[in-house]
Formats: sequence, C-alpha cells, structure tokens
Amino acid sequence: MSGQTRDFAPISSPRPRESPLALGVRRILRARSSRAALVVLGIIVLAGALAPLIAPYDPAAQPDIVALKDLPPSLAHPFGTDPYSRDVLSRVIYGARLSLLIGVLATLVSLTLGVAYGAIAGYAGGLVDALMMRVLDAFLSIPRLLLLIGVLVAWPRLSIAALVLFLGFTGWFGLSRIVRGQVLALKHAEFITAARALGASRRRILWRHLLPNLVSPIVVAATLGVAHVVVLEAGLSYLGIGVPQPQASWGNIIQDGADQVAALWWMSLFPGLFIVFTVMTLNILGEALRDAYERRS
Amino acid sequence: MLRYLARRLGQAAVIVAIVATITFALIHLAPGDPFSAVMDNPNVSERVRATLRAQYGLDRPLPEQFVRYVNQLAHGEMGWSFSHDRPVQAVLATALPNTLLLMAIALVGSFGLGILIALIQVARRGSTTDHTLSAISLFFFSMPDFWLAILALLAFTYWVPLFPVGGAVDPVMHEYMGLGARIVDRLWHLALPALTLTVLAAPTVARFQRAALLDVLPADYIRTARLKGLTEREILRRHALRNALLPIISLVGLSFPALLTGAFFIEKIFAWPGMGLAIVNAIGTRDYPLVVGGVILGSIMVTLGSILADLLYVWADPRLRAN
Amino acid sequence: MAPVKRGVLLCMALLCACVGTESSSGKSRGGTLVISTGGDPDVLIPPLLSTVQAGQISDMVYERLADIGDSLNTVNDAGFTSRLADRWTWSRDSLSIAFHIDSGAKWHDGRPVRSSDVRFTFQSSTDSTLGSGVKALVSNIDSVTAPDSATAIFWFHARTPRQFYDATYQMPIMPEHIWKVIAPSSWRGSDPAKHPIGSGQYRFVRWIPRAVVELAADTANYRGAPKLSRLIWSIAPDFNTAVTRFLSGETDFFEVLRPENLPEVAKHPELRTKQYRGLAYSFAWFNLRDPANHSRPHPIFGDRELRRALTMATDRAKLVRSVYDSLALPALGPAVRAYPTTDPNLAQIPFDLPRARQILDSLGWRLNAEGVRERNGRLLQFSLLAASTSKQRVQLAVLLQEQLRQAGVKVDVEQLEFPVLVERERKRAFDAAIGQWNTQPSPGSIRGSWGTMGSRASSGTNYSSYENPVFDAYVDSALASFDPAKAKAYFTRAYETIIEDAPAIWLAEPLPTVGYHSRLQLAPLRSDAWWAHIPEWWIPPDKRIPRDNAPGPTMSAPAESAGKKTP
Amino acid sequence: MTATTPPLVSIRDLRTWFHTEGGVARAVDGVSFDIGAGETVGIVGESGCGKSVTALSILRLIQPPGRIEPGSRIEFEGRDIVTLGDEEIRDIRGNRISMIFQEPMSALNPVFTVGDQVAEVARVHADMSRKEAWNRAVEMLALTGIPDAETRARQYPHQLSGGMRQRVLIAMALMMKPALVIADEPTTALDVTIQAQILELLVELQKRIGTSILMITHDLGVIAETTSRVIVMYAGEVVEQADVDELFAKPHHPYTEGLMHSMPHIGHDQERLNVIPGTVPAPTDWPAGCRFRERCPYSWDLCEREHPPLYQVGVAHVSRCHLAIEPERRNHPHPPLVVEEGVAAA
Repeated sequence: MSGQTRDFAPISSPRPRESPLALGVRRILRARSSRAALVVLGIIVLAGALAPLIAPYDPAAQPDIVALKDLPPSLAHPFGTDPYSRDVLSRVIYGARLSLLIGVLATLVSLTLGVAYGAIAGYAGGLVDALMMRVLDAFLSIPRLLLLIGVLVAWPRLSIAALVLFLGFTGWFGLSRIVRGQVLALKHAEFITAARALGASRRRILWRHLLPNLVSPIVVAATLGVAHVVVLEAGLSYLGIGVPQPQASWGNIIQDGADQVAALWWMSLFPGLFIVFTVMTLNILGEALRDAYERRS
Repeated sequence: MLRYLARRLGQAAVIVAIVATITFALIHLAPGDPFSAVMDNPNVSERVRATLRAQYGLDRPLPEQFVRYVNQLAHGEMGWSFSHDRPVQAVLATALPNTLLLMAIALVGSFGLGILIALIQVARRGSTTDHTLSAISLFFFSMPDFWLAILALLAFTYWVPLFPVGGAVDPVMHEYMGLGARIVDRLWHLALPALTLTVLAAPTVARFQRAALLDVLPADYIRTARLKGLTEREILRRHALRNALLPIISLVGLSFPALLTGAFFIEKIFAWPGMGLAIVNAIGTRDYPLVVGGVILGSIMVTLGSILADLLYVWADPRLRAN
Repeated sequence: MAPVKRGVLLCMALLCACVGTESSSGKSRGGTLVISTGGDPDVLIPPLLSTVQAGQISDMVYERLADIGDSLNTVNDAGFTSRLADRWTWSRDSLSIAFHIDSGAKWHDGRPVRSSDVRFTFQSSTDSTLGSGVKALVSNIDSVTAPDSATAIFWFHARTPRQFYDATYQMPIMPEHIWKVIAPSSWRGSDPAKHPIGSGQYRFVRWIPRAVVELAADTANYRGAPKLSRLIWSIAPDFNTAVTRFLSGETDFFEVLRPENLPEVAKHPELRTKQYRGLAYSFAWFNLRDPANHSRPHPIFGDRELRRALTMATDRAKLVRSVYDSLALPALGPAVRAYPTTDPNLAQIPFDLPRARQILDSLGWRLNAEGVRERNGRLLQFSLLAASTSKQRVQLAVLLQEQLRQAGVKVDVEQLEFPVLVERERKRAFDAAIGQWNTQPSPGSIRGSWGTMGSRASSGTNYSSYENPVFDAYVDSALASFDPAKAKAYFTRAYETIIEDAPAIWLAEPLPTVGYHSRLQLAPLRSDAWWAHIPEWWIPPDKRIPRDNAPGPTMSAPAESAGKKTP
Repeated sequence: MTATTPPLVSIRDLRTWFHTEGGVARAVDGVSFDIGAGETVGIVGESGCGKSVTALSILRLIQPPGRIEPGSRIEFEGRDIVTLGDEEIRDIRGNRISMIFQEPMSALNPVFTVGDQVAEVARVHADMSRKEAWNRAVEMLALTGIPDAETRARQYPHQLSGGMRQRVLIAMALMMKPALVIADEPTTALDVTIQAQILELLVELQKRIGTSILMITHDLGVIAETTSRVIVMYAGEVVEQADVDELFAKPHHPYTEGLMHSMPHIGHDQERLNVIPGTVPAPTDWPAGCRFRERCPYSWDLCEREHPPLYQVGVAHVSRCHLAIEPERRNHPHPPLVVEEGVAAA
C-alpha cells in the first residue's frame, strides 16, 4: 500500500475476460482525442481505399502540360497541379492508398519476423537467446534510414513489392525484443507451468497460451510501426529512391516540387500535412492502446 | 565500474563487427558488382583502382575479401573514397565534427526545451495549456524530418530571410573576416539547422519527460516533500525532476539514431557539410566505400551513445553510483 | 552535382581563353564577381576535367595558343585571336603550323612559358596512361616539336579545315616543370591538380571542395591585369540553393536560369537576365542493340519503323514548352542552330498520334487489356534513364512517359545519378535514356556521338550504337569541305538521314539565360563558353559593395587552405 | 483524559470524497474528533476504513480527484485548515504539523542525501542558511538515535537500514518541533525488534518536545502501548471512541470486538484482521443503515433500517452501534450475513 488514494480507485467489477482487441477498441472509443484520431484516420484510409471513386482526375494523366502545369490551388484543383499538369489532390488521394498500403504491408512483414525472432529467442533461452540478442543489438544500432539507403542504392530499380520487403526487413528489431521479454515472462507464468504439467505440447503452449498474450504489444507495435513506415517511405521517396514515377506516394509528390518549394508550395504543404495527420492519428491510437493494455496489467 | 565499461565496450565491438558483416554482405549480394562503376570508370585513375583492388582484394575469393575487409576495419581503415580521392576515414573525420556539433546542440537544446515543456505541462496538468502543448508536441513529433527542414528553409531563408541559405560559413567572405566576425558567421549559419533539429527532437523528450514526471508524482517521497511545506513548483523542480530525469537519461542513448537520421536530412537540405551530406553525396556518386563507412560510423556513434547514456545514468543515480 | 547543363564527355574540351584586352586605367580595376553554381569542379586539369565548372576555372587560369572568335568560325585560322602565341606561320603544304610564343608570357610562379611546355602538353594529353578524351579529338596531329624555346611546330597527318582549331582549341597549355615530375596516371589527386599554376589572367587562390573556388587577378600578366580583381565560384549543393543565393544577393551571377526562375528574378529590380545562343541539345535516345547481347539488335528499338512511331507519338513542341517555356526551342536533330552549317528548316518527323498508333498496330503491337501494346507475348515496355540531378531531364522523362502511354507504350522512368547513368550508357546497359550534348564549336563532334566510329571506338560516345554508312559518308564529306555552302549541304543531307532513322527523339535546344546583378557590366557571352570574356567584365567603382573591396588575396593566408591535404 | 483546555485539533464532520469515473468514493464520511495538546490519540481500523485519508486531510494532502467537501472543518490553533490559503497551509506543513509514513524507503527521495532531506525542512520553514540547516539536521538525526549522524547524513536512503530510515523520517518530522505529529503506521514496515525501538523513541521524543501525536495503525498492540485515547474507524466513519483502558476493558462496537478477538497478541501481521468475516464494502457504495451490518453477528432489522448514531456508552466512550439501545442482543449472536467465500464453502 503506497499512495493512500489508490485504495479508493474504483474497484472495477470483474469483467469476464475481455479480448485485448475488444479492450483496445473500447478504450479508443472512450477518449475524445482517440475518437477524433480514429475519424481522421478513417477518412484518410477511406479516401485511399476509394481513390478511384473519389479522386477527381487520373493521378497520372497530364491533361495539358503547357497550360495546366504548376497551377496554384483553385476550385478546379483544390491542391493545385504539378509540373506535369497532374492534379495534386488526386495524387494525394492515390498517394494515401499507396503510402498506407506500403505502411501496412511492410508492418505485417515486420510483425511476422519480429514475433518469430523474439518468440524463438525467448522460448529457446540460454546461449541461443544470448546470441540472438547480440545480433539484435547490432541491428538496433544501425540507423534504419542509413541501412535502407545502403540497400536501396545497391539494389536499383526496385519494385514496390521489394520496397515493402526491405522496409519490413528493417522494422522488426524493436518488436522482437518486446516479444522476447513477454515470452520470457510468460514462460515462467503459472498458467504455462500448469499447462505444461498437464502435458500440453510445446507448440500447443506456444499457440494457445503465448500468442494470445502477445496480442497487446503486437497491436501497439503495429500501429506505431505503420506510422514509422509512412514517414520512412516518404523520406526515401523524397530522396528519389522510394516509389517510382508515375505512381504517387506522399513522399514523391513532395519530391516533384522539391526543387521549387517556394514557387510550388502546395506540392510540399498538402502531402506533408497528410503525412503529419496520418502519423499523428496513428500515434494517438497507438498510445491509447498502450495505455489501455498497461492499465489493465 | 571499469569492468562494466570494458564489458560494454566489448559488446560494442561485437556489434560493430556484426554491422560490418551486414554491410559487407549488403554490397556483395547486390545485383551487379557495386564496384564496377568505379573500376570501369575512365575518370578514375589507375592509382585509385590499384588502391581499391588492394584494399578490397577484389580479384580474390569472397571469404578472403571479407577477412581482408574486417582486418582493414580493425586497423581503422575504411577504404578509399574515390569521389573525394581520399581515405574514407579522412573524409568522415572532416565531416564528423560538423555533424557532432549539430547533434550536440540539438541534443542539449531538445532536452532543455523538452524538459521545460514537460515541466510546464505537468505543473498545469489537465489544463488547456497542458493539452495544447501535448497537441503541439505530437504534431512536431509526427512530422517527417525532411518536411520540417523544407518548411524551415522556406520560411526563414525565403519568406523571411533571416538566415543564410545553407553551408557552414559564408563561402565568399569567411576567409576575410576577423575572428569575431567569423564566429558570428558560423553561428549565423549554424542557427537554422540546429534549431530545426532541436525542434524535431524536442517533442520526443517532452512527451517522455511528461510521462516520467507523471509517473514520479504519485511517489511517496513527493508526498513527503509536500508534507515539508514545499510549493508545488519547488517539488516539481527539486524532487520530481531529479527523479524523472533518470529515465530521460536512457532516452539520450535512444535518441541517437533519431538525431542521426534528422541530421541526415537536415544536412542535405541546409547543405551542412557533415556526415549526412557526405553520405548523400556518396550515394549520388555510388561511392560505396564512403556509404559503408558512413553506415558503420553511424552505428558506432549509436552504440557509443548508448554506452554514454548508461554511464550518465550511473553517474546520476546514487543507488547505482556505489556499485 | 550540377543540374545545370553539364555535358557528357564532349564538354571535356569546352575550353577557351580570353580575348586580348587593352588594359584600362588601374584606377577602375577592382571588384569581386561571385558566380552561383550548383556543382563542384571535378578536377582542374584541362585534359581531364569534365564538369562545366572546372572548364570555367581552367579557362581563367590556363591559356591556349590562340582563341576562337565569337563567331565560332573553326575553318582554318580565320577569326582566331592570339593568346600565348603572338603569331604563327603555316608551312607551304599546310601540314604543319609553327607557333611563336609571346616573349612576355609567364607562369604564375614566375617562370617563362616556353615551346617545350606546348610539346609537353600535347605529349601528355595524348598519353594513353592519362586516359584523356582529348586524344581522340587531336588524332590528326602527328606530333609537336620545339626547335627553339619560343617556337612550337604542330605536324598534321592530313590537311583538314579544322587543323588550326584542333591544335589550339583542344589544348590549353600546361607548365612542363610542374607536371613532368608526376606520372600522367597519377595526375588526378596530385597537388598541382588542386592548386593549378597557369599563365592566364587569373591566378588560382583556393578551392574548398563543395564550397568555394577563388581566383585573383594576375596583376603582372603579360596581357595586362583583368578588370575584376577577384572571381569566386560559390558552390551550392543543388540548383535551388544556387538560385536562392543569387536572388538573395549573396552572389552576382547565375549561369543557367530556368523558366520558373524568371518571375522571381523580375521581382528583384537590381537583377537582369541575358539570353545567348547555346551549343547544347537534348534528346531521348534508344539503344539499338540488345543490352543482353550487343551483337543482336534491340528487341524493340532495332525496328526503325517503331522508332519513327515513337517520335511521331511525341508532341515535342508542347513538351519543350512545358519544361523550358520560352527558354528552349525544339531540337532540330543532332545539331544546334548556332552552327553556320545548320539549316534551321530541316525536315522533321511530325507529331501525329493517330498515325503513330496505326504504325504500331501494323507492326503487330496490339493493345492488351491494360492499354499496353503487346506482340508475341512481349510487352511494348522499356526503361528510360534520366539523371536525377537534373530536374529538367527528369521532367522530360516523366512527360515522355505519359505521352508514350497514350500510344500504348509503357515506360518506366529510372532516375540515376549522373555518373551512374553515363556508366550504364557507356556499357550499353540501357533501353533508352534522356541525354544532352554540350557540343563544341565545330559540328565535327557528331562523328563521335552518332557516327559508326563513335559506336565502335572504345572512347566513342555513340551509346545508342546507331550505325548508318550513308550518314557517316555525308558527315565525312561535310567535314572535309572547305567551302561553307558545300559543307552545309552535306550536313543537311546527313541530318536528314539520321532524323529519318530516328535513333532518338530529338527534344530541346536550350536557349541559355544567365542572371546577373545590374552593377556588373558584362562583355558578350560566347556560345561555347559564356565566361570567355570575364577578364573584360567590370563593376564601376561607385557601384561596389563591401565584398568588392575585400583585402587582396595575394597577401592573405587562405591560399594555403586550398585542399592541400592530399594523401 | 478529558480535555479541559481547548483542543489542539478539532475535527468536525470531515468528509473527504474521491470523485472518480466509477462514482463518488466517500472515503471519509463525517468524521469528528479532537486531539488535545500533548495528547496521543490512536486511530485504528482495517485498511480502507479511511484512517489514512483522515490523516492526510488534516494536512490537506488530498490529491485530485479527492476533495475535502465543503462544510468539513478542521480547526487547528484557532484556524480552519479546510479554508486556509495555499501559502498558509504550506506554512503549517512540516512546521506545526508533520507526519511520519509507513514506508520509510519510498517516503525518502532516493536521489538526495538524507541530511539534505532533513535539512530541507528547516530551510523551508526557518530562515536558515544551508550550513545551519545541515547542522540542525545532523543534530536531529543524532537525537533520533542514529549513530555517527554526521556520516549518515551524507548517505543516500538506500544506504541505510529500514529502522534507520524511519528514524530519519522522525527526525524530519520533529525538526521544527511541531504541535502535532501524525504517525501513519510508523512501524508496519519494520521488523518486530525495530518496531519496539521506534515506538519507544516516538514516545520519548514526544515527552521531550511536548508534541501531540495522532497514531494511525491497524495494530491494537501499538495503540495499547502508545496512546491514551482511541478512535476506531470503519467504512469512513468513527464507530467507537474511548480512553484506551476503557476500550480494551469494555469494547462496545462489534467491529472493535472483532478487532480485539482477531488480534490477541502484540505485533502480529495484518492478515489477522481478516478474521472478521467479509470485507469492507466499496466506498462508492456504502450500504444504508449500519455499514457493518453484513459482517455483524448481532445485526437485526433496525440495523438495516437506520444508520446508527454515536451513542454515549460510558464516560468519554461513544459507539456507533444500536446495541447501545438493545444490549441484550449481544447474548444471541448469529452467523454473519456475508461470509467469506472460502469459509462458506467449508
């Protein structure tokens, strides 16, 4: 008993075991900030998903490369046009689709690798664990951007699938450490010991008992991971080694206007704001989820 | 203490070795020989080619190349940068102080600013000020490094031309200035990139510090401090901050990669002649030894940064200091 | 990296010297010219340099025997003015020229310039261990002899209209006593390369890589001191920064404005612009050989009809307007309008999208469901390289990508750094690429860039491997002709031939536009080198600003800081 | 020991409620009692009964969402603490009223030397230089029986033993010779031999300085040893109050009875308290009527209907139990209405 006030925190009525996902959703819906974040992110995701229906123009079309290029925002082109006379709003909408898709897919790759690596290290323990952790330390100490730049420069002309893979391959280090910690903690937890005593197989223990307990850190890591990838992809595309033309991603729209930032300010501003809002909402949601899970435990 | 340090340095060496292996693999697994661009380039002199061959043993089998490469690295040789026509370590040694200067200012600045923001927030926790500052922190936290740098450049060199467009000094006049003017010139060029990096890094600190302070506030010793009749402000500044600074110190180590990444874009956008710019240029010229050297040096910096943070932690926490 | 016009290999020889100037009174001398540029000079050795910045600096520090006139007449010595050579005499058979070195000419270290320096320059420039592109350009020169210290005789293999041009234009003279102690293979990275000593009207002061190059007036020069006492190249990391520095007054001069900069310049009443005739043209060329097997034709571009269809599908006029606005004209072909031998009304393949589609259909390339043409399971798809450092070339590529999409052709734009792109081209490991030639004053360089010789010789730059003996024959006839009218007629036939063969889509001929501060008084801008007459530029004393009066560099220490830390 | 002079502290109808998402937790719900000058008063009760919140309320150390409800009064030296300004209350804290906590480790700031922390009190309340305050702190530490106080003062909390740390807290509390020291379970975290020493020290110092002590504990042994008057709290209320001898001799409230039965020996651990079947109800939801009813072996319908007032049951002895009006019911106990799960199964 430390703070006296704690004694009087409401003793929540013991709920039937709630799934982590349901708990997360409930928490998100409760706070105003995360509800707002959900709405904003929802709009961006929806815009991306329905891009072909919503976008006013073909994002790659160059309707008139002389008369319609470099137009500032107007009613016809709310976000202006780019040096190729393409509609920036349409490109930002399609960019949402691509940037988020890359973010989600790369994060899925990271999650798979991270969970596998962390679970193996934690479960195996001993020398294997120590060795795997040292290797992980090394990975963690390479700045991700530099590593990606090294890779992308060595492998020129990457398809988007390869870009996703590389982004995913460089994003699992942090998560695998968390997973390992959880696995280590759970390995010695009573219910696992009980399951083992009852003769459950290793694999069964892993699937039935460990994984469900990993859901919370994974959900949090995934949310924040997508945010990170969105920023990274934008950075790489801005450097011209990310998404190739004429596909639109938020980063390469900015790149298209990068050498005339002052004159074509709308080309930096709008996609940039979309990045910021996406990342911001993902961060808000990730933190709401983390709070939810931490408070529970 | 010394043994701990020795062990950490040992670990660091292992880490660097692994990084070196990864980067080596990276180059040699890449489709096409990344060195071919150099070796076949008519503009590259025979001497450089000979140096490269000797350095990397390019005509030898791969395992031997690897051994040779690691051996060179162990002796502090990172190869020959053909775009600069100098040893990689010499190029990086010239660029490093500029990057370190930028990072050091941003480190100090962002921690100062971040802690200040957190203190204001916690002193008024729950108020509109707190929420507003949280929102602003989150906004800057979510901003891509390059985007903020572009905006800063646009705003303060173009719209309101307060600062020079880039570089570390006035290229034309610097050599002809007196000492005082030179210092002013340097600071004037340093201001915007350093400020941008500070603003990029500060939100992380503020958010972390705010959480750490809020973690500390329910502690019994804070109640004790209140009991003594200290004002909330004194409590926050003296008792809470000192304790909440401990987790922040580990953030110093963790923030190195982020600072390095930030410095990378900022150096590119502000033409700041540091490591980041050297690497961007090396990417352009496919100066592989320099890119790899930069990646390895970056990892070394990150590793040393985390050791430094550990040492700081031990220094700051009396409970650890004794052991 | 300069996104400004930067030649591929030919611009190595983009050199000139300065027109003699009657020295004005010492009182009006002074002032500093700060030139904004977006790239570092690569190497300050005339036969090895390849960037335009290096050419500018080299041309101020080094001199030629004689300099080409503003009319760029390359036939014989008409229009050439004296430089290091105060006079010259032709042999009776015209197969040798004896140059007499000006007795007052001195190197910046005080030694006199001698004929042995000329001989040394020729010998080392053509030394195969140096690996200079000059060797191919002066292949008509057999040898140079120095019968006495003031006379250098050039011996030629054959009588051609461009003997004199070859002997003077391609080779600024270098000091033997500095360079002979270094093996040519080690010139790059050597100390004199970073601290050049020449005989020109400006002497080298310092070079801080990626930041600044500074030259100072050589006040003791035998041709008199130039008017401006300092020249500074302020090197920005990219085009944008270079422009911003110019607009903010940090620099006085910017060499290649883009159309989008013009309104910005107009906002500054103290800034002026000036346009001149350039010698560059850009194009998208196709690799006519299979990148996987050079002995086979390219699976797509081997077909002349297809190439013509691609040109037909391209609205070149619109494309040029879009990228360059009024600062370029559609390219005529592999030639620029500034050549007296170029007919400005050359017949072109017209823009005709429906006809292009028809031709592609008739060749068996049918549209598939995705709107991409296909033949025997092969997609009509190729990669188009563009130098990422040049926004305009990237822009051209992306515009072309969309225009060809209209015809059912799928183009993948691949942005590469300039040196990497050149490397890919040199190895013929590409499908198509956006290129630009900054040509020499003589139209003869076309042999290297489009002729069979350029396709086969190892130093050739005809990376598209276009080979047509008819074209070669017309070019050779044109180059051998001393009669301007005849030469023009032959060139016209040659150009018509290559335009019909369409080894490239001819894109733009830029009209380079410089920006400068109004306090600067410029001399004429020469087509091949706007900087040729810098020694005559000046700033009136009443318009000078503090940086114009900076202490003379001759007495200051920074000269030593000029990148001497060479291993 | 009835107070003839005005009491030092006079608490009337103290209500400290916590306004949480889950409802209003009425942790302290109408508590009234006095503490005389130089007197030692004990408050005893299970955890969650509101005794510690009462103590913190006296110092106004209640943190949001907790709040002392309007209408509550805590008179101290003629002023109402509830309505004092921030500055005035700070002037009282550590100076006129101080407090000793249960966990001496966590109550000390780990990053400062103990000497600094003790001296800080003097630096806040007495206009002392750093040096003077330090000397005073060392003096005070020596007074609490810390050997080699000069050296110990330069050490950090983690370098001291538990008993030593508690002495540091005591030194800190007595630094300004306060009128009232609140000791909140001062010995619970210590082992048995040290417990006795600390209690002895407290009593001794009280005599020397002449301060009043409010001893908060769940341990009737501590009460018996140190206090002269006892207040028993249950569910946010005072349920019984009497002089210590009277209480031990004639406990009236069934809860007090239960406490005594559960704790025959001095200094046993707190789990014994749970021997009273059932648990304290949730503070957000106190039952109507008697709050102890469900755990009480004597309860009858009146207990459900009517919230019992404090009945006078002896000289200076009050009890919040209806047995005061129907004492014969004490002879007919029945099993409690709510039985602890484990017990019920058996």
